[in-house]
Amino acid sequence: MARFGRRVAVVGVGLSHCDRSRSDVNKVELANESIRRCLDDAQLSMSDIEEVMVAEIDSLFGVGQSQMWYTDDIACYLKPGVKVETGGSVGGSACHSAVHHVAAGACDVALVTATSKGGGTREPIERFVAGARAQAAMTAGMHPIWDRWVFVGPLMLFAFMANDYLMRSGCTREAIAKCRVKAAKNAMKNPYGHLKRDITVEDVLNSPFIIWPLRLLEFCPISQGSAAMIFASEEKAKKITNKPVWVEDIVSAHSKQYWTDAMVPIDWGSQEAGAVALWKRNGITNPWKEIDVFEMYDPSSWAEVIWMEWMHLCGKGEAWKLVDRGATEIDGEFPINPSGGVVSTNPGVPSTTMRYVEAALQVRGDAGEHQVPREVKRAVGHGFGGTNWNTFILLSKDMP
Amino acid sequence: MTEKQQAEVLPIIAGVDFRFKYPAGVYMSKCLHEMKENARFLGIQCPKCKAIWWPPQVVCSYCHSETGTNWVELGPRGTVINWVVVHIPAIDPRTGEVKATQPPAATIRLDGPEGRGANWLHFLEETDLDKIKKGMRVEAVFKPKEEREGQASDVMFFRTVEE
Amino acid sequence: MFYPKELEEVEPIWEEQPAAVSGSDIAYDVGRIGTKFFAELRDNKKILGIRCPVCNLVYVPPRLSCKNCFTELKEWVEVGDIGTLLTYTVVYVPGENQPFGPPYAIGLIQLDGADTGLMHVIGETDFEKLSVGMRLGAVFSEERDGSIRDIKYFKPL
Amino acid sequence: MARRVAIVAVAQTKYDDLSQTNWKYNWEELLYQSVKPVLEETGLTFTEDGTGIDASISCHDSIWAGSPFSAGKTDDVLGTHFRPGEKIDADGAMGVTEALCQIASGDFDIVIVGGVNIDSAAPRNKVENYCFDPFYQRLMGLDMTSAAALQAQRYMYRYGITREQCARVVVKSRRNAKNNPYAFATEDLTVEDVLRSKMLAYPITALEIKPMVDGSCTMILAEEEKAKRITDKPIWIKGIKNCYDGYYLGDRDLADCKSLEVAAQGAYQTAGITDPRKEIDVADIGAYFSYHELLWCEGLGFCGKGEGGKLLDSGATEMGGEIPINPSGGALAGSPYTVEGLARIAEAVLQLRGEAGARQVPEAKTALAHATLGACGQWQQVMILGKEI
Repeated sequence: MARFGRRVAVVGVGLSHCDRSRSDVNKVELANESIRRCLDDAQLSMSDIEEVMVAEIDSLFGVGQSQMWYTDDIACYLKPGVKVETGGSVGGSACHSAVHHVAAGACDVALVTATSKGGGTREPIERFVAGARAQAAMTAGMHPIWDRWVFVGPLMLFAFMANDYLMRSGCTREAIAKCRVKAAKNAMKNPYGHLKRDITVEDVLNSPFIIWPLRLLEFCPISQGSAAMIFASEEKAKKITNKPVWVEDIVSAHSKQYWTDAMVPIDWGSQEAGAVALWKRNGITNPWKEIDVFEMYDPSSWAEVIWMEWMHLCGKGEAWKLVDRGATEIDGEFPINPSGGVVSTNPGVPSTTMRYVEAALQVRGDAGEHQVPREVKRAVGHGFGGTNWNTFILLSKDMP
Repeated sequence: MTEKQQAEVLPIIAGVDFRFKYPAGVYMSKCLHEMKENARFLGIQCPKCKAIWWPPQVVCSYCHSETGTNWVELGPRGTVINWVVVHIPAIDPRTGEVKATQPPAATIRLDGPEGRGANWLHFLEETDLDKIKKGMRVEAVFKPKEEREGQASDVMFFRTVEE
Repeated sequence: MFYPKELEEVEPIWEEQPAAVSGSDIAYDVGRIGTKFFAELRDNKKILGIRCPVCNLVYVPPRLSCKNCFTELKEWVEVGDIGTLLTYTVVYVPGENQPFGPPYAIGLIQLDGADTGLMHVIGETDFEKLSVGMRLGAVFSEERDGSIRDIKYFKPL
Repeated sequence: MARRVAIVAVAQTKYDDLSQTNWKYNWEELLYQSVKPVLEETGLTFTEDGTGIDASISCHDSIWAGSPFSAGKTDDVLGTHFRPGEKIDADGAMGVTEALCQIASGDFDIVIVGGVNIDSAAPRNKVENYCFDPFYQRLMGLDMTSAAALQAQRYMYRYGITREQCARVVVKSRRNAKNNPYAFATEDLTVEDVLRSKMLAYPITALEIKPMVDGSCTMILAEEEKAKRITDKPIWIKGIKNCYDGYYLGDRDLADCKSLEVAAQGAYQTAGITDPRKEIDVADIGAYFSYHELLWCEGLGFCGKGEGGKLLDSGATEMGGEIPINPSGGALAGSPYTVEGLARIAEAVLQLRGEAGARQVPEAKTALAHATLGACGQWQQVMILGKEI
């Protein structure tokens, strides 16, 4: 039985070119770039779009109530819309909103747009300072009195989780480095990837510590880019495309406000709660066998490995061994992030939308060079953001 | 259009410099006063699921019960559970100041009743990475009373103690 | 009193902090279209608009997309530096990013040849004499750095 | 919509200026003051097995809270820990739309929506300036008040609306607010008081803008069967639509409110309303500035274009008139940002439940709740609520 009152499908996707700086366009023009690609992909015109869901984090990206400025460039003029903000997972939350609106019958065709283009500074960017600034900006999201003064952004969170995993699982640093190299190899095949570096395990292990025990190459870059997706009702989807990607389920699981308490023992309960709900609700008993490709929001290679365990893809303490033997490579038993993941391309706001887009492309068989060499029937996209908020989407080739 | 014009892309400086007043709220205010006046950690324990909330908060995140006034004393000693060392210049978002170095940060389980929680992210006095171990016992070192401002930074760091 | 008495009676603690680290020094990329507009303003004191061939509208400031039909706009047109006041206000209170100290007048000016109004300051005027429909002309700044303030203000003609 | 959805409980705090108590409560403590009453009223708890509240929506504009991911502050009191959540970064009324769709889609049966803001903690004109694009409008020093002044001026010019008519809206709002225990600004005013108060941006004076207040509002929405079980006074959502206008103020004729017309027509169509002035018994509308009420009345189709002033003069919008507008006093009597639209919906629910006390509109069966956001009302939402299914 379908989960929703009406079936919903992905009928179009679009990504912008991503780079450290996209100074050739302003914020709204960058959003426009992926929307045009998305409309072309679905062969629709702006008048076919009935609602627009905007994903943004205003406090990080320099304009308040940014949905207002976006309006003209995102095909939203004289149309309804929704604006969400859930940190890095916001690009996923906006998709969930679109799915809900289409499934509810509020509209038949909904567009999701997610863009990241922050303000820069006039000063020349020294090594690390750009990153430190980004971390500080995100630290501003922590509790102003309790956490801000000691916290160094998500970087610190991932360093804590790395140390915890090192102590608990007996994993080797090589395994994590391999995971990073896998991401780099995949990103080279992805036309929309940002960091396309031919790196080796040694390069990763020799890169400097940013926060011990986390190394520079084990963490994601800062990118600017945008992503867009169109969701449609069953009837419309069948008219629009002969390759609809069906939304089987969406799940979100959020978490409490203080990170410091969640950090140790590293408690990834919301990853677990979300994933378990997704597996259970859809009768998936062994995700490792039943899911063909998994697009995970991996701000760090450590996250990818550790969350595999928390998402019940494998047993506790086993993930690094699986990664070590290449099981998550593009042609492995369980491909994770054939796109290169967030660790290669991280525009922040659209990062989750990109996971969903990549999952949809894999199901459609349209991922080109980074298409996994197997039949993809079911794919999962995952998003992470804010104070450990998680979103999941289960996409499938067959109509639910 | 000149060649120069064709190649250039302009930036516009148009930031807004705003400062907000962030309230601690009644629960955290009480806890901060207690730290300032009596150098004591006053956490709150969920009457239902026994989780300990540090800093204290109005509702238990786990079971959604009101925490009420079920105060419990925590610390001043605790156990190191996890730690990291920041190698990049960290910007203090409160001031915009760049801190070139900072001591190792650790998560410390404050002594107190059994229950989930009571962890605190704070600095360690010990800077030698080889000497920091999981399970290490530490104690909070407060600023002198007259310098305490009713902030989390009234505790300067945690010092290693032998037991 | 909503909370227990001992809490309601606690002396409140609050802290003032910046909301973001970047503060007032953020540089925003204008993009190619905006750059062309500002560069013409800076170098040649010309105000450019962009035409939508489908809707036959000239937009000032220029932009990438027509909001009505989503056509990608490419047709640049020069509009006049004289226009008609659509509406105005006089700002009496201090605020952020104000081009002049208060009181100062701002208005929407529909430049000759444009179909939209441009937001700008009205200078060299007696506030009492401002009226909707009056004609205004641009006064350019002597030092121009490629921003909307390269037009110093519009003055009544 | 695929399923019928009702609002089964609402609660608000008394809107007040927290700076007077040195910002006693933080966001979650302020929000909990309206969460607790709705939980107690309905007896619902946060459960995973479909017997209680299934999901939460937090409405929290991060620029007004001064930090990204600001909705995290409300996670605990809205029961979002390890559970489904969504964060709306706009007016709370959009959160109600979202809850409605979540329920109508069949994903959830019961959803809680909460909104909170501490306006007094934020530097208002700086935050508002930050809402404009950094190239063309922000550098003119614009804030929402000066933008509104441009609209007011254009509106007065096009339709001959007078400053006195605008001022009378404030006088009416404050008078109605006297009967609203949640309202903040309830003092008696005369038209002269309003016109003579400090000029902010001509023609808008200090008393013609929404006062700075803090508070929260929470409501629970449920699907048909459960709604009937939870309460004997469910209030049904009959129609809802929102709409964006174009961004640049210079692109719009500010004397019109196109997006409101579209939103209103959409909501009326779903609710089966053909003559809004006759069929709607009471309306609570989002008026941040005095002239808003007059202009929005036109957009909502309560009168013809340019007749907002005449409608007010006729007394039709007074308590006891043909279509009482803002019996709560509206935003001019004090509603925080982001809670603004939620508070309008809450008032409509109270009116339909017959729980509005001294400001009760007798026999109200159909109510309209309106919300707006952005410079000069760029975003508009209209919601029709009904007592009967």
